[in-house]
Amino acid sequence: MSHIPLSHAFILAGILFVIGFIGVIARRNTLFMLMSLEVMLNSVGIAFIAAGSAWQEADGQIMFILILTLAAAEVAVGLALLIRLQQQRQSLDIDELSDMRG
Amino acid sequence: MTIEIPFYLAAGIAIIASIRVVTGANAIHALLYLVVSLLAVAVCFYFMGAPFAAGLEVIVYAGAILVLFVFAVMMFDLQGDKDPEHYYGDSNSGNNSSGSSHNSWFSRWFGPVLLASVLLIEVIYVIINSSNSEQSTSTIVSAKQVGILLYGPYLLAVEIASFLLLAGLIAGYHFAKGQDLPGRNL
Amino acid sequence: MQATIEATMNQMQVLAYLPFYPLLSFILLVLFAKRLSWLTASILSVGAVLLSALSSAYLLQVAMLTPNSVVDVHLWQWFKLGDMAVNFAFRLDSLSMVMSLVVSGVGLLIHAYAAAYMKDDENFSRFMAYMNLFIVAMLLLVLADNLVLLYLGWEGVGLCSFLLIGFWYQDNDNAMAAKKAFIVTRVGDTFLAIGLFLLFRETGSLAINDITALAGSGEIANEMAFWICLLLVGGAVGKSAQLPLQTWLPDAMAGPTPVSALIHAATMVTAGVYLIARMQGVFVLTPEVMTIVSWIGALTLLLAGIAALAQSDIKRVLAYSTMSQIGYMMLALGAGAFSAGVMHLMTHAFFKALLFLTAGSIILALHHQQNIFKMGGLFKKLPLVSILFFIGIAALIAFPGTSGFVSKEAILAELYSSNTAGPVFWWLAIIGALITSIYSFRLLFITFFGDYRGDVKVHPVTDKLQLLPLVILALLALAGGLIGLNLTALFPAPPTELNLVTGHSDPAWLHNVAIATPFVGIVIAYLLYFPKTGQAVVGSDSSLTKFAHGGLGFDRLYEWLLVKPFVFIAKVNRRDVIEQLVTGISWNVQAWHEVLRASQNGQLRWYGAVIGVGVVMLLAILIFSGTSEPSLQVMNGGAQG
Amino acid sequence: MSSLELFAIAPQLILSLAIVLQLLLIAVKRSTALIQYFTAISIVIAAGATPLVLPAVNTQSTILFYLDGFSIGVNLLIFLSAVIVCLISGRYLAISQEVHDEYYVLLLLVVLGASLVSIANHFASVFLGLELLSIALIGMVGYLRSRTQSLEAGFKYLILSATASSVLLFGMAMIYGFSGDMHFNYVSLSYTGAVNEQMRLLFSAGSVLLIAGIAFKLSLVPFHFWTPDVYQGAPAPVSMLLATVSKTAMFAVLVKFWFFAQLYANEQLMLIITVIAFASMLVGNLLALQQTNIKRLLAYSSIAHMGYLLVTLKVLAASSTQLAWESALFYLLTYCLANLLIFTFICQTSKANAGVDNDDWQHWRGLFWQSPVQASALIFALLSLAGIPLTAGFIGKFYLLTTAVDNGSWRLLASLVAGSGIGLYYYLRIIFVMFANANVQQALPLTRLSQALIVSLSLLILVFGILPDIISAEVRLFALSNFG
Repeated sequence: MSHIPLSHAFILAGILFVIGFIGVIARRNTLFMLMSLEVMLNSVGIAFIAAGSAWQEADGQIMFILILTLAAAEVAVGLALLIRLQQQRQSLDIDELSDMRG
Repeated sequence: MTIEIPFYLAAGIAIIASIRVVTGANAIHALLYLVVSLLAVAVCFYFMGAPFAAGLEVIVYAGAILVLFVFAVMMFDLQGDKDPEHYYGDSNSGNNSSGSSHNSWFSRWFGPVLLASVLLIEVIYVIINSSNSEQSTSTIVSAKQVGILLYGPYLLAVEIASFLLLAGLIAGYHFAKGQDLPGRNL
Repeated sequence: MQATIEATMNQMQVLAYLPFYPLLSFILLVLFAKRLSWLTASILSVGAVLLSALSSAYLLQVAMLTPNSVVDVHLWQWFKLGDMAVNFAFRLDSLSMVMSLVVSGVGLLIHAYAAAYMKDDENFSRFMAYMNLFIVAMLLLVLADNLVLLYLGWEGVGLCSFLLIGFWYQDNDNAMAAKKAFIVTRVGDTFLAIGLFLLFRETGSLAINDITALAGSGEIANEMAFWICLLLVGGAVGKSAQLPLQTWLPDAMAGPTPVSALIHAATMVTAGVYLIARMQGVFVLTPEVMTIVSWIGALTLLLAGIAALAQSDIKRVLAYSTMSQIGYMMLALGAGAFSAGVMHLMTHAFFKALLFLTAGSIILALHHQQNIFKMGGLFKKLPLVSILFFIGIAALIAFPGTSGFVSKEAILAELYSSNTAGPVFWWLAIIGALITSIYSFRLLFITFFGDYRGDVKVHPVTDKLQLLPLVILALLALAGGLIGLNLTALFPAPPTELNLVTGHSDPAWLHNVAIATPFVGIVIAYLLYFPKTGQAVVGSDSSLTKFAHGGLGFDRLYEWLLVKPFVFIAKVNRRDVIEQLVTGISWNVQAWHEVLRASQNGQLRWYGAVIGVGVVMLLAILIFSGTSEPSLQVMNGGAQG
Repeated sequence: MSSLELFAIAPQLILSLAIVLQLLLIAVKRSTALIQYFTAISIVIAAGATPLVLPAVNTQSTILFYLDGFSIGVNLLIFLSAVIVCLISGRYLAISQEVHDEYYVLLLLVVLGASLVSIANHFASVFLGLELLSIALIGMVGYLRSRTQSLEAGFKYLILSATASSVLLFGMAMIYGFSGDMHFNYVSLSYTGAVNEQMRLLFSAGSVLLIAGIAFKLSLVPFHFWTPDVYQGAPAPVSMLLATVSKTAMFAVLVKFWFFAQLYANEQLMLIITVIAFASMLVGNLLALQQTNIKRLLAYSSIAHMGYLLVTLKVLAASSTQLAWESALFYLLTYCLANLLIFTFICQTSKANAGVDNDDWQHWRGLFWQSPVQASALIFALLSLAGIPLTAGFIGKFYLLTTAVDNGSWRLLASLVAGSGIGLYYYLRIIFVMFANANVQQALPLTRLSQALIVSLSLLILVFGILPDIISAEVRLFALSNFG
């Protein structure tokens, strides 16, 4: 197979991670925040796979599978919350979601 | 040398697709870009010697999780807000944020992007500085190895993962089920 | 060290129960607050303190028979950390004996007075409960066998003081003043806590006895002793209202008068003096800190005295006077005259309690009028109370024959020849004494002579329960100096190499000057302040100028060199420079609070961004601190097998 | 797996079984009271399994878990808090007719996650336990889904905690990439072994990210922003859970990672911890200063308390870890007791069907004169949080201070003392209000159960304050056994 340096894989993960992070803090639409979170989680998966391959171990892939589980659970809860929010406030704008402060 | 080119190509696609996800205006389009990004990442996995993970990425992530996403968005019309502020370019026209309107796009993205770039620079600095080794992702870790490990030492992790899914299921069910009116028995 | 004579079981039992009578009474009062009549509540609270006082008296009487006896009683092991056990244990030696007598004895009289004074208050039981709790905390403070228990008492008295100052607060009135008082004393407590832990680190123990022994045997490094003592002084300064943490005391006068008498004159504020006296074994190791203590004492006694000159509220005059007298005690401690300092602590408790309580009676008789310019001519209207007040004033200015004379002379006698003090301090103390008698007699003349200037009718004071404690206190103020304190065993002469006493031999005129000073002060005060008939009694500026003009020949010079600056200092100090500073601190805390509160804006995106900022900053710390070296030695040293 | 390994995770197995049984129970009969008692009893049984666990101390159970004395202590604390939350929830939720079976399933899932995380010493188990804890907690935070605040809090918690989890995972990946191992004990070996001098930075950076993720859950500055909003918005029993179970478990993770991976020997990380601790003490206390909402106030004060706890992380030599663990455990205990007590009171005076909880402490005006027992209990709890002597909090703080002195962390010591100074101010304000003279508008009836809970908790606080040795002997035993 190929010889992709570990650092390159990590940098790819870092870039995707940062893109996801931008999405979380810049988007006002909650749906896009959830998608950005998926991008972040996925990037972490890349990092684990890369590390696992570098050490020639399956542990990295196992962590990836576990992250996949988390992503599924999180999407389920997140979407359900979104539906409820949408029904309650007729809006997905996160900036309107600031009743509590101070 | 040439054999690594597909990896970088896929990585580039993943990055571009992810950017489109984050900056997208239409939720469905953004989700499709997310699928593209995940598929590209799956290619990367393959080239990093993890074919099993690549398969899972396609089947479970792109196949199941994102379908759930699309399903929810379309079924509950989560595109939601009809007002233009949530669309690309968007923004400020918002009722409460009253910045000058023409540079709003800039002001909206400038802060987060700046912050994130600093973060990225730091991360890359750390990674570059710490790898002089010839460590590379060269060997293939087969599905069999993964399976042996998963149902061996990591057995309990699998069990806990099932509880994690149960938690997601129950929490999701609770949020999504009908209105809780005081006094009404469900 | 001292010869410990085996204490009898009997004494130990008496000592073990001593602080717990008021505690029991406190619990009962709180539990049945609403259901107790005035009489039951009074009997309960005063009776409990009476039991404590009787116990102290019994212990004193036994101790008289066997000099230098020490009674130790170990109640239970409080907790254990590592190999250090902190016990709930009391230790009664002559110093704590004096203190517990003052606390329970003067406390008893003030309790009795308070029972009469607060009779009509709707929360009478609650008030007496707090007072009892205060006595408990104070007794724990003075009887503590170790510094943790002492700290418990220290915090306890602070808490009770806070509760009692706030007793008459209608909702948010004076909230800012309370906050200030609170913050200032906390600053001191913080120093104390850190000091205690440093001490613990140095000696590995917190038992007072061990620490004194270890300090005596040179176990504590001098460098460390310096910091420890400085921190302890910080704690003492906060509690005893000395420079620069003095500003809370005048504000504390917002509480009911018995509180001012008990807490802010007789007992709690002397806790700082007690602490230094208790830790003298460590203090003698660091003459530098002793000198600092002397300076603090001397400056406080002068500044507070000057401030007292400009006050118009009778309780505030007394509050500044308290500060100034505690300044004397500090000065004594700094000069190494521990015994004299403690002596003055005791006599001061007598006469200052007397002064506050009589002031309280006057205030009550005048329907809560506290402004001395609205008083005047009270001697004719309230003769008995006035005479009692005069006795207090006489003791305050160290009039020969009073208890104050004995103790203040004892201090002055040791200042001149002390190495950590010296002639300069002696002169400062003399000037202080002069100012003391000026402001005392200013107060006296304006309040009791001339014509009555108030607009309300004066009630005669007839309540026996109010008067009896006053009379007893007056007797103590007169004759308290005869109580011989034998503290020499406790404060042994410091090691000769430290050489606290220098060759300054006392000049022959020394004592005469000291004795004469109060009289000079009286004369000056008479010239300045005695109300002439048909002349309005007003503030101080004009009278002072008159003094400069009429009294002496070189008026101009005095005017510019002394009077103007003096008046200026008096004025400035009245507004309290440091007070501004403290207000500044609390304003700052407030401002930061507002800034941080604004950051909690409820915006999710902002919260998320801050997580990013946090990660960026932490990584930046890592990267920029990492360039030096990732020291391998530390790793290997730290790694365990 | 040997039987010893199974014994080591006995409480967790019991909890898992209980969750499965719960689901069966729901299928058979839906009754809120039934499932509530079932949940409480299962947690008690899990706690009761401790004697089974004791012989298995210092056992590695598969690669994922390692049981030591500290974990047993933390687990007991988690179970204690969870039982009280479970008992208290009954009345709080009893208002609406809905059958609250999801609530109790989620509660058990939270407890399972917390107890798993506290015995974890592998990245996979830490991550899974933590996510189980978080996902179930999200469900509980937003549980009152018709309440706008509850839903808002739930969503905020979801987004922020997922972000923090990603950061934590990224840190784990970096450490894994550096060390090739995800086991706490081994990750540092490659560090000390100097496999690769330059890779160290990656290791440190990974640790920083991991600590940041944990710090989020512990609401340490600057990751503390969610805390007040979520505490306020969540139903009161859930805030109680967040304040006690979640914090305790996460601190256990931090402690175990920190000491097993021997991060205390890394000066840079120590510097970072010092900065975080310092900022937390300061910011937490300053924010609480004028807060009138008791739930937010407790949130802010928890920021400060977690900052105080970080003091135990600075250890000069491996030999003093025992005292550090002992201190951390005791402080957590005192912190939990006080929080449980105050939240019990809040829960009992609030109702799930109201728009918000009864969380303005100005409503406690004159409480002392109306019900002295409750007010005294609250006062003990507040004094304990403030660290006044004769309450458990003082002994806890004394432990922390002693640890700080032993390890020469003077700056932390000074800020701890100063922070507690500021802290005392806002705790005393509440006590003042309770003493104030005002007729409380309405009586605050408490059930006999919560009366009993409040009284026994306040007695515990006092007993640990006056006679802490009765417990600390046990604590010492646990702590002793950890580095066996």
